[in-house]
Amino acid sequence: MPDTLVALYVFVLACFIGYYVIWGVTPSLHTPLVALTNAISGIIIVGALLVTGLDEASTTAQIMGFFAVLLASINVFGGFLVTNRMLAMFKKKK
Amino acid sequence: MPDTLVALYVFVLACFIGYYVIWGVTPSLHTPLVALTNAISGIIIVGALLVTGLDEASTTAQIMGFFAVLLASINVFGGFLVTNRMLAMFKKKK
Amino acid sequence: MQISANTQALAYLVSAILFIFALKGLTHPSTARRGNYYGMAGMVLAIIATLLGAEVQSYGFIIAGVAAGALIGAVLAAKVQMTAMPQLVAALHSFVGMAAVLVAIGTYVNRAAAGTLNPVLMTELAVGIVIGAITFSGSVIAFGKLQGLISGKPVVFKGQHALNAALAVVIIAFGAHFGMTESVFSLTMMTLLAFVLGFTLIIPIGGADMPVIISMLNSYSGWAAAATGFTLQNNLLIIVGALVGFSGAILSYIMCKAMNRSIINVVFGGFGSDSAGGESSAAAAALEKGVRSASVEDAIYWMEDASKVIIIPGYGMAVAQAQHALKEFMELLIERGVEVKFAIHPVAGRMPGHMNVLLAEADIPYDHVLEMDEINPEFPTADVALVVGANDVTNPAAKTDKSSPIYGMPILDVSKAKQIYVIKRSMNPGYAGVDNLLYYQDNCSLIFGDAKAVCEGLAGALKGGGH
Amino acid sequence: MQISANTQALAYLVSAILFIFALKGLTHPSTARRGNYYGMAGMVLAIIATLLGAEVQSYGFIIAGVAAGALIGAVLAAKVQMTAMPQLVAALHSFVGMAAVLVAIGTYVNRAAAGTLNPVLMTELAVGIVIGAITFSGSVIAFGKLQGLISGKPVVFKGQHALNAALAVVIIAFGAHFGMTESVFSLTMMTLLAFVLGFTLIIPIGGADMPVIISMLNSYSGWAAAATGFTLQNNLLIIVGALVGFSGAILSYIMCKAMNRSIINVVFGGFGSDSAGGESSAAAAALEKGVRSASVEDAIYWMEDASKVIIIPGYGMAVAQAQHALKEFMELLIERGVEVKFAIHPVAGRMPGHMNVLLAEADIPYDHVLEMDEINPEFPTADVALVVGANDVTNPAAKTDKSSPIYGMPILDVSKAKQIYVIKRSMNPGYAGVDNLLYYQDNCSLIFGDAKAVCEGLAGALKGGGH
Ligand SMILES: NC(=O)c1ccc[n+]([C@@H]2O[C@H](COP(=O)([O-])OP(=O)(O)OC[C@H]3O[C@@H](n4cnc5c(N)ncnc54)[C@H](OP(=O)(O)O)[C@@H]3O)[C@@H](O)[C@H]2O)c1
Ligand SMILES: NC(=O)c1ccc[n+]([C@@H]2O[C@H](COP(=O)([O-])OP(=O)(O)OC[C@H]3O[C@@H](n4cnc5c(N)ncnc54)[C@H](OP(=O)(O)O)[C@@H]3O)[C@@H](O)[C@H]2O)c1
Repeated sequence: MPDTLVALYVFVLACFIGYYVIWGVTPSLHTPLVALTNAISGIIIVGALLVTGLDEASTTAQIMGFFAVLLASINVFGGFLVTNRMLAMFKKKK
Repeated sequence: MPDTLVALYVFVLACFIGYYVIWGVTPSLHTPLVALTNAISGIIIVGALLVTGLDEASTTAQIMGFFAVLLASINVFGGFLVTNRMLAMFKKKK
Repeated sequence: MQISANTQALAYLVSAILFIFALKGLTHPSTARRGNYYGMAGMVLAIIATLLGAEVQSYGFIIAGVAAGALIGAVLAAKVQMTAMPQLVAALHSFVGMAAVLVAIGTYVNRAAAGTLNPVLMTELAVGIVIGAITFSGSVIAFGKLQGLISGKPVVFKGQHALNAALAVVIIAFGAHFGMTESVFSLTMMTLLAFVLGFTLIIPIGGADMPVIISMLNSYSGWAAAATGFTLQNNLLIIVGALVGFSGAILSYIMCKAMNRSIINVVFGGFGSDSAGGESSAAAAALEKGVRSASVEDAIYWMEDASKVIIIPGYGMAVAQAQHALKEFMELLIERGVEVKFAIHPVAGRMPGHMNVLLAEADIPYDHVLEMDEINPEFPTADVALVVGANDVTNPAAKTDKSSPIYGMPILDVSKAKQIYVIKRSMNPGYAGVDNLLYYQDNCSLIFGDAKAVCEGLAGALKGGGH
Repeated sequence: MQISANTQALAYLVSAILFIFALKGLTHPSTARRGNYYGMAGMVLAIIATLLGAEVQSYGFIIAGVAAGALIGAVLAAKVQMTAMPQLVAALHSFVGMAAVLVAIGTYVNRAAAGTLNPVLMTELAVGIVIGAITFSGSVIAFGKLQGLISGKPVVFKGQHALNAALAVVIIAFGAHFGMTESVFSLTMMTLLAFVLGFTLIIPIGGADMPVIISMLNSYSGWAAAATGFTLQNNLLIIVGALVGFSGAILSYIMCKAMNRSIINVVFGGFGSDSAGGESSAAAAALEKGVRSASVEDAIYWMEDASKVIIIPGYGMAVAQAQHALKEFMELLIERGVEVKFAIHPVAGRMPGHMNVLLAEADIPYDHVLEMDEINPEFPTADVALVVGANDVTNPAAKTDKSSPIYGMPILDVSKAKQIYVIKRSMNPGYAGVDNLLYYQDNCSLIFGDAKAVCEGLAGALKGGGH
């Protein structure tokens, strides 16, 4: 299969998983959910690394890549840490 | 990506979907579920068609293919029809 | 007309989506039939896309196979009794298993002729063949036990686990040899021994445990299809295989959980065999044990003016085919202003959802039929709980008696109803073979007799005008 | 060390699985933290696998970027107030959007230099840039409105829909031209106009509607990531993008459903702007309208000996930061043997799950906190329902008054409690701007004042010894 078709398969299947996994989240954790999705959407950092790390990349590309890495890292670190902070507050009755 | 890796991606993602979609089935329809999965596992017919339909297939392969097509078709027709028969019985209060 | 490989892959994707929607339809009875149609559409699309692809060039055998299969399948589907569903399911599983074996070997033959074999492919082929063969012979045995062709007793013999382990090792060895050398001899041996292994794995298991086994085999048939998908690089087969594989696995899990047993225990346990009961001295035996027995009239006396009656059907209702009589009785009660509900335990009967299908067959609306978690809080408010051929699923020992084999299994809280009537033929125990503590409660009485006969009696007495 | 493309693809698959488990962890508070750790593991794995791949050869900019980003992110996460979560989320969305734009343009620059552009790639790039740019500027506006940098009022002007439609058409035209000709001018114009479109789409929407918009932008940021995945042939990005995309979409859907509005209405409606309330003549206005007002002592009198009190927090509790005082009050009640539960409406507050986070922050155990469907059957058995700064979510007009704008929205059945006390500052309406019929019920009294002050008063009165 050509790569674009593969990507389409993966995309469609992932959509189903997204649908189910998100509906499964308990409403009381919807705010942490938003923060966690923020964190994992920082996965765009992978793209940023590929752009920046290319040996032959022009300076333009590298500077763009640098900013992309920066922004995505803020998401990654900010997102996971704030989620953790929030979740640590949820406690059961002792 | 090589085809086997693609297959692995598809398989893993499909497993998640299977997990969610099956847990979503209401317990009162577990018997129809069994019948329906019987029907759709008849999808093996696709493999049977590929074996049988090959122009250069030897007679051995074709005869094997013929039986595979036969068995898979029984699943497909038997499965869907019996599921339909069962589901038609489930009625709401009038 | 011929379609390109890309168009075909797209069609397969749409077909996979349709299958997912088919299963999703079973989320609720109101969408279930639509789901089934999605499934049919997915299948038609997949078959057409395959036939129009470049690989399929000769149609003679295909047309013959499909025509014959369609005929057999349609007849089976139309004729099968609802109570014989477990057998049908077992038979269909065996077909998938055999088809997977045939496809894998056929693929091997074709690829060998074309000279396009490779180690990865051969490994996948071997896996597909072994899973398919075990599914086939295992399902055949399950079918035989359920249909009564083979004794339902667990056939336990010494060293059987050692034998199975040895077989598995030898199969893997032949498979590896085949993978490395393309040896047709190894291929044949591997296949034959896999058939044998399916047989030796399933034959020791008692008939009553067959539902769990069938689900397990259902799961295997899915993995067999997925393995075939890997060999043919066909993503549709992989997706469907995974769906089916999970379906079987989850159903087995649910059953084991509801019986409070592990799957290992089921597969290696040699547990329970259906025991045939005799009514003869039932009442006498009951008296001896200090159990109350009651007549149809006694029961009617309590039910005709009750405000709420909960009916608990079980395996006995299925055996006696009492659901139609029960439905008539239910309608007579409702006419008299009694609120009637059905309480379904997840493993009542011998198949998941068994009771629901039988009640649906008798035209009992599904909104009268409640699952365990929904109905349990209602028992304390029920005037009468009428148990129709159910036993284990009502046994309070599961909650109170730590030494009971069913301790820990979730049960229906029947014991909390104000008055309890149990219809069964004898003092024989149910599937789990343990005494039911419910019967020794002060407010519980047994009505001895065949479930169908008693239910007809109940309906007749109500129609007769009551008291 | 360098890993092959296949190893990398395998690592990405594992990483995707970890992300799925991360989200699955949020099924229950007890597994949620573990889920977050799975997410972190997935991210670390993905980053390592990328760095070890053949494509990444130069590390200077990367190290600088990650270090700076890590610092900024960590500080933000540690400093942000729980009440400022919506702003933080909006800011983070904008970063994803911008990163997606930068990655897409950077990819274009690299590929153009290497001469490996093709029409499919260019189309994907264009889609990624447009979605990313809209996400960026839209999120910036949302941030501004929430942070109070821009007026929260809906900025509605004539012809705005026509303007947006025109912009969209022009963007598509430039995108198509870019796809066909590689024109850098078209690329630039397309990108700039997409930034403008994000701005004109979001600026008309009122501050109070921002939560829905934020979720929508969350969804966009996911699709932007997925689009980037298509351009880079990176399946991990595609999978994560789809997960995030669905998360945002489903949350928007849930909010709209719970408000009984359509997403179209939210995006094009110019609905509700937060109105600032004044306490001044509250009691007088209440009297005029025939509404009872009560003192803290009155309320304590009913609550101190109650057997069950249900507390309904709303937006007012969040604004007043009353959750800590409320927790103290709850503990005092529990000490006196009162059963206390919290009832959470899905859209209480201004963010899904808003109330839960605030109550958790105040150390209120989550098993005291019930969702609408669980708690609604309990209101008739509650002696007192204490409404703390909630309004719309308790309004019985949603059930009874067909002409009300909130008709059809599911509500908390507060009106069925025996005695009802509502804490708010004035007779001003809530978010939806409609009068609350609850306040006119005989058994309902309003306690005017800031939620925090009143809750502290309640706790103080109880500690003071009661009556
Ligand atoms: N549903 C599943 O998926 C599944 C799968 C595997 C195992 N199981 C097991 O099956 C059991 C199901 O529980 P259950 O309560 O439904 O059944 P049960 O415990 O097996 O009891 C069935 C009862 O029906 C009575 N009975 C049999 N034939 C009858 C007839 N013709 N008329 C009237 N009564 C009749 C039997 O007593 P007499 O002989 O005295 O009449 C027996 O007490 C559980 O132990 C469960 O673990 C279920
Ligand atoms: N949660 C979400 O995701 C979300 C998203 C979008 C929209 N919404 C909407 O937001 C609304 C939420 O309902 P709600 O009942 O929580 O809030 P609400 O209907 O907006 O009412 C809030 C109440 O709190 C009072 N209040 C404000 N500040 C206060 C303070 N400092 N002390 C005491 N009381 C104070 C206000 O009255 P005074 O001014 O008189 O004090 C008002 O009556 C719904 O209409 C929902 O559709 C929610």
